[in-house]
Amino acid sequence: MNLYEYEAKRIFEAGGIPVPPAVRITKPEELAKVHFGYPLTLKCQVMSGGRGKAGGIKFAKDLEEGKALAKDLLQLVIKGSKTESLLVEPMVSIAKELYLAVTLDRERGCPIFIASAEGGIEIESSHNVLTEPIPFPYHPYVGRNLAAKLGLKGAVMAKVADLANKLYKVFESKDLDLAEINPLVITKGDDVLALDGKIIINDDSIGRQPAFKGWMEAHLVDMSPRERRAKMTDLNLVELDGNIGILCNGAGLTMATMDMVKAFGGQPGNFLDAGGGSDQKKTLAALELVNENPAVDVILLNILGGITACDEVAGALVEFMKKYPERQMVVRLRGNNQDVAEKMLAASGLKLYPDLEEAVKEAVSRSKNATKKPALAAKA
Amino acid sequence: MNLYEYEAKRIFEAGGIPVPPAVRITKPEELAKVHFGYPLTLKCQVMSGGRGKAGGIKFAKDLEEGKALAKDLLQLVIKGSKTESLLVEPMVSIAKELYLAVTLDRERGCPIFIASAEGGIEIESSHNVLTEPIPFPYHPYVGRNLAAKLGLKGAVMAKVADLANKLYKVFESKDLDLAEINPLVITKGDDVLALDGKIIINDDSIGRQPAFKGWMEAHLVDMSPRERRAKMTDLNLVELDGNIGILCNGAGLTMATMDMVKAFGGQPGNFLDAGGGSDQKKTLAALELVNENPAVDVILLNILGGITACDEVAGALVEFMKKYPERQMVVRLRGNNQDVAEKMLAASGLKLYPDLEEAVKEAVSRSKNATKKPALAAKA
Amino acid sequence: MILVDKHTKVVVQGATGKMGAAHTKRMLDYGTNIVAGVTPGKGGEKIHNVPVFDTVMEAVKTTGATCSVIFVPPYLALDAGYEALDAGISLLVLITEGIPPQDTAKLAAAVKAKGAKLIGPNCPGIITPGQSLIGILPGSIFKSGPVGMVSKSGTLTYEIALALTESGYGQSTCVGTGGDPIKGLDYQEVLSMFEHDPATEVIVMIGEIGGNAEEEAAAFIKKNVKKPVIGYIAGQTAPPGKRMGHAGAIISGGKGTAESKLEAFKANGVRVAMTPGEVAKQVAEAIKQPAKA
Amino acid sequence: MILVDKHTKVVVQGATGKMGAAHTKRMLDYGTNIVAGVTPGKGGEKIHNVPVFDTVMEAVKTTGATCSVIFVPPYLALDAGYEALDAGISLLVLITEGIPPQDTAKLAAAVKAKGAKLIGPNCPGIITPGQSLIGILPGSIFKSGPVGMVSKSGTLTYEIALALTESGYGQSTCVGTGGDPIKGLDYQEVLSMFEHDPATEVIVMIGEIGGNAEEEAAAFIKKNVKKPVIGYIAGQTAPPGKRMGHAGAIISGGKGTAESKLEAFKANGVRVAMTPGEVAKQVAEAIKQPAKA
Repeated sequence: MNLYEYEAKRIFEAGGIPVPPAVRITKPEELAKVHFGYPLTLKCQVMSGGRGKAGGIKFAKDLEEGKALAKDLLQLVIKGSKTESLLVEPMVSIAKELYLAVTLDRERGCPIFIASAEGGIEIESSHNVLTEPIPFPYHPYVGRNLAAKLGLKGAVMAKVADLANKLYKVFESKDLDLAEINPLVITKGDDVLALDGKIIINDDSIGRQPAFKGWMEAHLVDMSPRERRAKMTDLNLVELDGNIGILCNGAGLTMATMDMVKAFGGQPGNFLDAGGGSDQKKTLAALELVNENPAVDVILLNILGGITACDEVAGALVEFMKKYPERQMVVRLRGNNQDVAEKMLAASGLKLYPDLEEAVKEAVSRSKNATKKPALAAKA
Repeated sequence: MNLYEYEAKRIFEAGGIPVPPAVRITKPEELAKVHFGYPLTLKCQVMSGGRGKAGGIKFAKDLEEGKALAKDLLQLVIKGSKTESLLVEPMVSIAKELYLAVTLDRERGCPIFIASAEGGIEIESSHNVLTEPIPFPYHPYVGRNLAAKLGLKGAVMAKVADLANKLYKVFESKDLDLAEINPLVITKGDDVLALDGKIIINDDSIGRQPAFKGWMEAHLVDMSPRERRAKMTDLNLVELDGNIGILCNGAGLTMATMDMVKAFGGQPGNFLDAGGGSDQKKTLAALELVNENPAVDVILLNILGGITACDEVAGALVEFMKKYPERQMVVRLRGNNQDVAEKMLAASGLKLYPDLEEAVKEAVSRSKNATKKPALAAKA
Repeated sequence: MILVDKHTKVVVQGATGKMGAAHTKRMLDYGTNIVAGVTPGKGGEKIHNVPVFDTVMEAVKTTGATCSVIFVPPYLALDAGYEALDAGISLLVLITEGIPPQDTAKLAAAVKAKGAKLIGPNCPGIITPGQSLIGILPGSIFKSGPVGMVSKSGTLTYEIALALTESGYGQSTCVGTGGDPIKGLDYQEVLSMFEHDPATEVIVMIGEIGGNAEEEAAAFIKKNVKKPVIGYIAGQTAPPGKRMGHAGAIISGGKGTAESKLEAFKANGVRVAMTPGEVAKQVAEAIKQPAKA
Repeated sequence: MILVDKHTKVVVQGATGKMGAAHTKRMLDYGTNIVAGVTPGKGGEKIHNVPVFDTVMEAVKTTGATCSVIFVPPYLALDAGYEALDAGISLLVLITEGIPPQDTAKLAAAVKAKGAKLIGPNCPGIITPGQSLIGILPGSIFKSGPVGMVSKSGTLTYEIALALTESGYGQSTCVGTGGDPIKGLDYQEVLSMFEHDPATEVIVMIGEIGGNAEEEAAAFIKKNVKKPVIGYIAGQTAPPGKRMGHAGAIISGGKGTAESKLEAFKANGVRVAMTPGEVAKQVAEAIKQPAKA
């Protein structure tokens, strides 16, 4: 779950990391409640990156200019993301900008600091990037080593070390995937300050992070309404632009099925991984989700039951087909309890394709013959 | 620092460990504010052990009996310790008593659980005592292993495991030397409950335990007023019953000097270790402390300066002798800056004994000749 | 075969839970040497006739188990893993999905420090066909033979194993390493074991988008693996920036694409299969002998 | 000699503090090979002409130091210890007094896991006379010779070393293990090193009341030490239940008495000295050769 800058900074602040004073506004008039002097920085609160280049950050020398800028900024859409609000901060006199982040490193299999003496830039394109593995249990000297490696000296070195230690504490205690400060600013008065912040909360950890419970739905801004609904019911849906609705159990198999559809000339309308062990109810919900997509002409259901029981899937299918008898379905159903499932489906007249390639070919072929959309009216 | 039972239980409770409801009273009338029914348990709050055997725990069937018992108990002195207050709790229906403690083990060099399926007894005299080393970082399974080794089963096993985990967290987070529950009670309803508790806070850690700051003085109840004063000024004083006041730097040397005084037929009036690195001011305070003891006839000062500088000690001596010119002093002063110290003391006419044995013999001999106390009147 | 055989003594952590109980039954039916279950507070009970202990320590002491398969809920998995490890278990098979990755990182580090092995989390487990099934794989799909399989994905592994089995090619051992970005055993370790396993003639390596484990494995293969390796990558048509089911399956910042992985395969002598069905054909070619029906 | 000699490269953690600076000077004057100081935020400065670094990592990288003597405040000592250890320091000499013992337990465990050595805390340090003084011992009292000394106490060690030196018996190495109940190196480890040290002919072991380390050491000596050992115990007349200066020096529950330790000495062939002065006499007898003036 991605957080907005203003949320990330609130969390940083609670963790003892210095951030500039700030006021969040959703209307230009609210600029009046700003309690620090001009010039001000106005920053669009959006999830997407590249905000600065897209004109999402402006400076105002007085209230009048501020209001005019705020009005424009609040309507700005950056890379498809609507501006949620503006974060208003005083302008900071910058002596130096750094980059500092904590994240999990896939290759090393542990958390790492990513740091650079060049901040305010895209870290991917930066040179002189340090990546330092973080030991467990954590010790404060790790922050000092990092600050020293960044070439910092004296009081600033100690302050950045302390800030790095606090950043890791936030990362660990809040179960983050990413805690990023970019830029981390050293002011002309030798203070350190998190001028911009990004936090990604690990989705699997929200259940043990009471502070973030209920935040998810409002933060899925880069998803379609259906994708969001799927996510909230623990289904993995990615909407695509074809007309074959793909529903499988297991991420790898779903991807492979999608790849094969494409390889055999079809166009996937979605990726839907119902996950392992889905029961009748969840499978039905998944079918409904695919069915709802008006672009979908054919549903390709591919289940290879390990942890998923075929009879549970068959139960969902029976229910679904009763409700939507005209829906084009290509079904492949193998694995645990396959025999029971086959018996359950025998009466429906639904043809089962034991071979994946045949099933995919059939779905592609039907998708091409679908000259018009089938009626979606439910029977019940 | 030893805590009273009621304090220990408050800390346990804050750590999620179940304790009985309780009210603390210092006057019999306060029994009226007890909010749970009779029969009640009344327990003397004293530092010393063996409270039960000494009659410090009584049961009252009604308010009237309770008041009469409270009056007596509040005046009870147990092994020299005055009763500070009474802790009043409802009587608990006990199915089983256990012993559970966390402490640091000198031999293993790590924290250990001490546990026994026989509680409510002196653990030193108990058989079937488990001692389990505690790994760092800590993991909850450690508590489960312990509960299983105690032979517990089912829900009780899980509850004791959970309690053990919480007890360790309290031990670690509060920097304790000992966290003891004796007895840990399993009620007839299969609840677990800390019926009596003991906590020793590590003295060296109080500086980082804001909750305990300022507690020390009120808790030094097993010390003489002078010992308490020494402790509060970071000096290690133990009062003894002889007439030679011993003052050294370093615990081992002070003990050795004390042993030698005794071996050569003298009687130590105190053990005072001024610690390593004491400056003039601290040394003077230490001298004053020894001087105050009316039983002391001779002061034996033995300094072997490593971290302690002899000139600092000499400075204190000059000041002290100006104030108390008639005080009998035997001084041995060797080590760092010895030459400077000797020059400083040359004018005073004080004889220095370079050899420890000679110094001790001289002090013993003078202590025997001291037929009456020297005048203690200060000059200044 | 590698890692497990019919002698491997297995304890099931979380054996009395819904999932744990169901799969304990399946594993027993397959013939796996399940010697104990562990559920705190249920010591002394039995599950499918297997004795249940309160702690792994007791289970190991009593049964001599060396492998644990873990079915506990995600937030209890780290503690369960530490428990197994400190009780002397040398192979941990962690099935649980949804474990916070920082927990996995801690467990993986502890496993490494102890010289033990961790498969998973979020994985189907491991099977040496005909001998031992440890996890949630559907046993009927597999049969004994010369193909060693290693895969990030569960159901995709079944798909490919099924194709192999139906083409007459059985498997020496199949290891599902799991779909999380942070995990225990990685490709290299498993590939190395297969390379040294006399029962394995051909290796099938199944990858997916996200990360660069496949690229690293390909470089490793060039250097260290003489046996033929067939590689397959799922997510060839996945859009960037979207998480494709697995926590680790995401193309971000232009990295972790199927193209990159397939190119690494080709550059390092790994034979590429573009569909699950093609894997069986490639295996047949690699073995260069008629498939046994 | 054991543990340190003139080649031992030493870094001083907390070198710019009051105590650190004073003892850096004294150690340098003694001839100790101090190669670096460490104080976070003071990197680039010099103290008594020794370069100061911000981190031990940098100090080790630049100077090749293998030993660190630590003067930081008590609540920072655990972190300083971990820092030294993870920077590759193999001998930590922890002078600081008043460290919470749970911190010491954690550090000692980490030191052990890394195969390094910890002397202290709350200790005077270590000296190999004429070669290297690491800590706060007064160098002038010691001289080179055949007596290995190991002690819990600082000033008492000086007292006895002085008596030895004045009687003509110099020391191979003196190790002050510290007066805390939880500590790094214990008697056994040091005794074992002296037993194998060609420069050591006689061993002096100085104990005090509290704990049972002396009893364990005595049993160890009987089994493992062939060289003569002279034992001394401080606190023979200490009252029970009172902490005698050192955190560890307390007789509690009837345990840790001087009697118990002295009996253990006698029962295990350790020669007992009842006063510091007697130690020198016992050493003379043990060496059975005229003392060199």
